[in-house]
Amino acid sequence: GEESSGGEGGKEGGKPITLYSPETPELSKELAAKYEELYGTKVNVNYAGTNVLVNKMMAEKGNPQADVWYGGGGILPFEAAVDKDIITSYIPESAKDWEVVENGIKVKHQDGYYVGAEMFVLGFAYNTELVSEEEAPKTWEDLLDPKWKGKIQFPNPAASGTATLMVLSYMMQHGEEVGWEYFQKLKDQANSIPDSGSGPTKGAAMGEAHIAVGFDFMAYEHQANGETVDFIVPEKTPILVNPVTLVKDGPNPEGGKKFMDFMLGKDAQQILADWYHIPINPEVESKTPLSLDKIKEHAVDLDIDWVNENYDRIRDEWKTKIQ
Amino acid sequence: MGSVVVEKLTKDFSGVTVLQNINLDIKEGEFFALLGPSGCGKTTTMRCIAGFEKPTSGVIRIGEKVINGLTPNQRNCGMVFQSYALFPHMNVFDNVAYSLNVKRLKGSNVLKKMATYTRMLNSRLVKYPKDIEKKVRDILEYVELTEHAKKLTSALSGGQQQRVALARALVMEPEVLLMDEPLSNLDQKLRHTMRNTIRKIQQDLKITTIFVTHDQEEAMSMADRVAVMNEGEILQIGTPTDLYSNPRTPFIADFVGTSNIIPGEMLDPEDGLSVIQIGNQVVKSVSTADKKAVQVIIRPENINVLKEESKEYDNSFEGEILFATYLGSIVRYDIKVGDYTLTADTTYESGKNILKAGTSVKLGVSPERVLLI
Amino acid sequence: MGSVVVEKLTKDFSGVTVLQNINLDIKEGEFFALLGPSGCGKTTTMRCIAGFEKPTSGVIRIGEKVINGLTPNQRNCGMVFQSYALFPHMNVFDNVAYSLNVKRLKGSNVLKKMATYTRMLNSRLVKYPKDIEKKVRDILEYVELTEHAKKLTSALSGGQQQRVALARALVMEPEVLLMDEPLSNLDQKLRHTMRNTIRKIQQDLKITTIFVTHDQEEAMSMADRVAVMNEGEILQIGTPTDLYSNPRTPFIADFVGTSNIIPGEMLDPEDGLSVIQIGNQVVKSVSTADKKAVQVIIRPENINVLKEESKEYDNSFEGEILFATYLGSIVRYDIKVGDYTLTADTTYESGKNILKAGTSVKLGVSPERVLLI
Amino acid sequence: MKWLKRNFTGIGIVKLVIYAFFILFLIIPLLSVFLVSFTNEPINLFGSLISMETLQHTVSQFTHATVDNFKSVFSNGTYFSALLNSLRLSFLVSIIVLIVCVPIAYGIARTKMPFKKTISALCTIPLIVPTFISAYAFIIMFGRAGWVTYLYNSLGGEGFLIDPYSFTGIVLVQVFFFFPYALWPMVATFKVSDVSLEEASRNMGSKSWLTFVTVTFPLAIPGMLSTALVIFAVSFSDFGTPIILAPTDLNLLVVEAYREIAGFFNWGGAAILTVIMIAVAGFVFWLQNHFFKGKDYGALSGKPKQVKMNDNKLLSGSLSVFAGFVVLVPLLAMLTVFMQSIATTWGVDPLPAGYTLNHYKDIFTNSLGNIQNSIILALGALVLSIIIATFVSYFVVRQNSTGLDFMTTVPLIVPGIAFGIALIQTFNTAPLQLTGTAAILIIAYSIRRLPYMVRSTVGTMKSIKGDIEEAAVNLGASTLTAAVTVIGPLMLPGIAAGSILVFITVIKETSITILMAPAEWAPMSLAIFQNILRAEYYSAAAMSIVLVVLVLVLQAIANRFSRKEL
Ligand SMILES: Nc1ncnc2c1ncn2[C@@H]1O[C@H](COP(=O)(O)OP(=O)(O)OP(=O)(O)O)[C@@H](O)[C@H]1O
Ligand SMILES: Nc1ncnc2c1ncn2[C@@H]1O[C@H](COP(=O)(O)OP(=O)(O)OP(=O)(O)O)[C@@H](O)[C@H]1O
Ligand SMILES: [Fe+3]
Ligand SMILES: [Mg+2]
Ligand SMILES: [Mg+2]
Repeated sequence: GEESSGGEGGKEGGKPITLYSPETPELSKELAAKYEELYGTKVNVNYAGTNVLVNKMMAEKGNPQADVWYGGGGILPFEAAVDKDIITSYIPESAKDWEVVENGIKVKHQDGYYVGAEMFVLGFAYNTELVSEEEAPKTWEDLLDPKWKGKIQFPNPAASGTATLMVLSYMMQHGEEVGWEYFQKLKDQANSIPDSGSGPTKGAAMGEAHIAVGFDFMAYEHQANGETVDFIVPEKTPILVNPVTLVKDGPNPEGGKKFMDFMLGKDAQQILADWYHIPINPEVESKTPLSLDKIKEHAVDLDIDWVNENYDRIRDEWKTKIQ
Repeated sequence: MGSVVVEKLTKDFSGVTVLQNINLDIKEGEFFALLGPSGCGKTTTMRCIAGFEKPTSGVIRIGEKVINGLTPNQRNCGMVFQSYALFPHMNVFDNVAYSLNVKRLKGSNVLKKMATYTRMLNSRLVKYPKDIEKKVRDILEYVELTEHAKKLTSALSGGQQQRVALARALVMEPEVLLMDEPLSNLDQKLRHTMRNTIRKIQQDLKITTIFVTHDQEEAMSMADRVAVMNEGEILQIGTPTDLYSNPRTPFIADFVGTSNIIPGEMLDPEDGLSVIQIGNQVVKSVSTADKKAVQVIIRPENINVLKEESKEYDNSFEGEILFATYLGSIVRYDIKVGDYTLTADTTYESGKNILKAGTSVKLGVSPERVLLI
Repeated sequence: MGSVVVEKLTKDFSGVTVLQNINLDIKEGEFFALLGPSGCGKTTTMRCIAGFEKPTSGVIRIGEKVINGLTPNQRNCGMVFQSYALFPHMNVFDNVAYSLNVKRLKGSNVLKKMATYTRMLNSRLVKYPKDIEKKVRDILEYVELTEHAKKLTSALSGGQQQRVALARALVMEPEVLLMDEPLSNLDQKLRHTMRNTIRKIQQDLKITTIFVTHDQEEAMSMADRVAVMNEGEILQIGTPTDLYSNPRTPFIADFVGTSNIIPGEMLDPEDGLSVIQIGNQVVKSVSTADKKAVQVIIRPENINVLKEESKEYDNSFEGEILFATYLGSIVRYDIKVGDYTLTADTTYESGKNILKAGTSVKLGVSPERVLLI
Repeated sequence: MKWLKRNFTGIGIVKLVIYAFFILFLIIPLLSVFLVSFTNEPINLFGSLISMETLQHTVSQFTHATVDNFKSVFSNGTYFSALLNSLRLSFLVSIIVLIVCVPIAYGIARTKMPFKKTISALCTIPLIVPTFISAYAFIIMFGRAGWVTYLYNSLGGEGFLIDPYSFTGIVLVQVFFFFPYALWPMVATFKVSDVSLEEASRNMGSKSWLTFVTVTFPLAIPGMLSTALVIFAVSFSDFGTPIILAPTDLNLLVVEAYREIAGFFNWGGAAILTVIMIAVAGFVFWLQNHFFKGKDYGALSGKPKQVKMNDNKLLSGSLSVFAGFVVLVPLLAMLTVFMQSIATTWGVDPLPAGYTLNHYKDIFTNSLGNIQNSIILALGALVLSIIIATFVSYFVVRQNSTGLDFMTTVPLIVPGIAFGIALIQTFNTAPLQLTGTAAILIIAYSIRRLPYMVRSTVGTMKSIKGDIEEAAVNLGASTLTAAVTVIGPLMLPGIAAGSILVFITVIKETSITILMAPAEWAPMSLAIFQNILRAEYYSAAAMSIVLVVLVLVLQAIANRFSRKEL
């Protein structure tokens, strides 16, 4: 090991920080560059899918390589990571006084294992060449309208955390029996149920689907690239924070903490906003039509404990119940 | 029908001429041998006839038909390959039955065709019909391989493999049969049996046969006519006795059986016999030549090795044994006569001693046995 | 050093016994021939000595050393394979130089090793050292392949390929040289040259040599001793003359040169000669046997075909020509005598007619030429 | 003692080294993942060897081991149907691929087919494209808004020409994009066959096609089956295609395994599924060995024969047309990918909305280092696999080392992510801390892609008769020298075929790369993956095109080089 050598960090230069991030590589790179510019410490970014990164951290448990982990399409992987014993608690100063749940949205872990850096809204992306804004569905029930038959894509709950979230939140609100009925119908509406969370939105952009279930930023990023997609926030829908956290026994914990502080600061939040994410810091303005204020009344109350308890069961039942 | 005519055949391999102006006229049902030193182009000639090499120029006809343009399978030439070319994925029986299977594919009904295909791919799935079975069995018996019928060819000895190759070509009863040293790996006993077998089948079916052998005894005993080749050219074509008695060049004389070849000079004839000066001796011969510088050719078996002078022979020399080689039924002596070394063969008689090197002997040769070229 | 001793060698192939209790004791520098019909186990014996087949039981020694456990490359046995086994990716020169390259790999320094390796992979990259170059050139000249040195082996004729195989084994000057029908694809002229070449190299280097041939003339003329095999067993070992004159069994008599073998019954001796009843005739012989039912063996060349009765011979029969075969220097007759068909060889004299089938002849055989087994 | 003596020859040592290599880098890591299926937690095997603490931890992990995972997997009916679906898919794909490849391989190896060079070059392209890119390209062509569908509909067709989101769709993508895995080894097999056998058949009256069916083809069967195994495994373990194209009612085993591990971090379940997959591979492997035991025909004999090209115009012409048709689909897909790479966006319309070269500019400003890394890593893996594969096929064919044969086949079927995790888990700590080095990356690549090479070289090796090697040994060469100087060069066609496969698949490898590539060694495939990750399909497409061009250029260089040398 190389733990013995190296400084305390924080000063000019200092021991480099390793960031694991599944978010857009360019975005993560920008964050790292900004940090280096401000504090002079090098930040090594490792990107891969959330799943890969979590698996990697699990495999590295004997000798962890990462200090900070940012992002994962919402809090679910982080909740799981607490059980896997690969992350540890740290809450930056600026988030010390946050409630655990604000406006029905869990913004940090009760024991401080993670803290939200931005907001994700689960909603509908639609291809603007195929669907007008008026026609577009406004509620989850609208998706069952026969006119969308064969024109919808949503991610596969047997594979994607985003999709499991959709299923769980619906069940929490309407009960399981109604829920299974709903999803059986929804499944019959779909023309494809890809494994990846971003797949459906991509499908809508390509014209393969009229309507796709996905997070807000996916649609807005495509839109910024010039694709003909837009996003609808359903009437009641799950809204989640995308957290940042400290890796357990990382090589440079001090650096990691400082980086987390930085993530909630204005500089980092501005970068997130520039990438069409909804910043958690209200002082920073979003680039998308959405902002914390505008979306909070859409949020359904999510009982994260219930989610954690029932996650595996619902997923397994999905595989058997939905044909 | 089955005559083979080769006209002005020439073959180059990337610029090097391997065959030059080959002309053959092989009659229907004839047994024709190609004889020549290693690398002279025998195999290449055969391969041109069989259609595996494209002649650089020249015409090949079977019967009346020019076959230059035909593919090998349209020529109906059976061939025994010098390298055997046995199918390693088939057992002996299947190898031999191959051509019979192929024949069965022609014109028969679809069901039969399917069955034959399947059999060719895996003979355990579809049985052989009686007639094929019988034919193959018979030919295997001829070549003494009955007990090896079910073996893969890789589990056979060299000679056994060669016999499979032979059987495979014989069983197809082709119009023209080409055999490239088909007996080279067999022992003498088996060679004799095989020669008879081949001869018998060939005569029964009147197959025009071209045969390459390195063994002039074989060529002499089997062939109706023999062509002697050297360096891509045909030197002489004739019946065996013809070639043996009247070789056109010393090369042929030497190649068709061992010969003593000595340059000499013609003197005036005496008593109707030619007289030739060799060194400081003279030799008489019944044959004549119309030039002065001649080659005198005497076969080893025509030199009689005697203990004492004999009046019986018109030609008589003194010599000294240099070396004796025991060849089974004969003993071959190298004998120094004047400046030359002659080879003489004598019948070996068990009990009698072989003459030791250094022994002085008398040699007698009758003028009928002295050839001039 | 170089003697080869084989004791109680047995070899099975998946249960089938191919060699049975083979015992050989080959002296250092001896030239030893294995003779036997196709499939009798000659190649297998060789392969056991070379180390390519594991004997089922038995001991093999070279010099004093038991070599059963050694890998083939530790045995220093050169081998000419019946299948040639040329390296198809190398040209003639590289094929022949292979063993010299390998030798160079041993003990030399790393740089040299690297160079040699590279040369073995691609001889155009690293030049041959002078000594290897010379050795290979010399041996190629011996086998008359100098002009083909740069050809790929696939561009050679069958006989040329065989000569490459021969050169490749000779050049390594091994302790023991194993040759499996090394001359079978060569014409008679070349065979003679090659025999002398092999003999010369073998005697110069005193290489113990084991030689398989299908040609008893070859075995007889080259070998110091010959072993006759049949069906996986050794029947007799002896010098060539020994085998020819005193074959232990009719099989051997027949195999080592053609023989007439006739069953007969011993009568009482007369004038110190054995008398044997065959059908309604009697034959006299100088040899004796201590049983009643005997095999009478007469070589074809010892049967004299006469136009008229001759007092010269103690044994004299009447016969009728059935068939005549012209074999170059001799004419072979199949002759009907009583119930038997005998084979007789006579020297062919050009000009004289070959006797026609149906001709009545007298046969004379001297008692010294009649063998009893 | 005797054993030591027997094996302590040059070749014996090589064999030991190869065994050690596989045990260390394949068996132990996989074993440790398998153990996870009982403990549900990562295990540190090597660490336990040097540290008491780790050892105690490991022991306590084992005391808490359960078989719950097994119970839940085997009681879950979906896995059984997933297994059946996977088998159905792989068998179908293998058979179609064999049928498609035989004529093309024969055409390339043995005829003077027109456009041979072009077709050969085009036949490597499908391999270079990452599966998800090809699957997306397929959607862009045949999807609802695809241009082929558009053409088809404007010609009066209804709905899809081919439904990409179906079993058929998956089969087609796999066939058209995986066939080169079988093609190149098959070409090698045809190249070394003995022509005089075909001549013998022709001579006995067979037409050329009959000769092909009854002689050429059966002789190539051992080599062909060896490669069919590759196709089977590649199809069986491919998840890129089904994850994008599989209809919801079609569950496949790999996809399930991938979901277990990637979606739910359920190593236990994934480990069991991996074991099942290995068992299936083992069964197919056994099947192949069982039916073709002792059928190594050794066509290339010690009586050398020249390979002659078939110049029958009709035959080579139609082969050329057929091959052209087969490469047409991947070619159009590539064209689609190319269009995508120069598109600003590409939505519902049959053509992109606008055109730009910015994606390429990005690559050349940002990713040149990645290209360089890719080449170095791939070359490293290539050299390692050539060396190992040559010896492995030698041991397999000449010494009947079935164990080694199977061991080198296993990586085909182990999902990349599972193998990557296994390696990290095993080599993340002292005494063998190798993660984060280029070395382990190269080793991982080699092991993972070695099977392609081994299958190909085993096929070629089987057609070389034993007498040639015996002659070398008889001339004094050690088995090792004989293997290097005689067998090696004769296997060149097989090695060349394997090299194409190894090099290309290493260059496009992602699953291990993502897990194990250290930042300073990040290769091209990682960059493509990241682009996909950020939904930058257009850049990913551009990168794929760059990759294709790169491989084609390298291949052309290699061809020229080898033609001069050999
Ligand atoms: N691998 C094998 N499996 C089974 N039988 C075999 C195998 N190799 C050889 N045989 C058999 O063993 C016997 C002896 O073979 P061997 O090659 O030694 O004969 P040979 O005396 O060299 O004959 P030839 O003069 O024809 O070359 C033959 O009958 C052959 O069929
Ligand atoms: N493909 C080829 N390329 C170049 N030269 C060749 C090729 N094939 C044969 N030759 C040469 O052509 C000549 C004649 O070869 P061919 O095989 O016809 O000889 P052969 O008379 O059958 O000899 P053998 O009795 O030794 O079999 C030889 O010198 C040989 O080296
Ligand atoms: Fe002979
Ligand atoms: Mg020849
Ligand atoms: Mg033999």
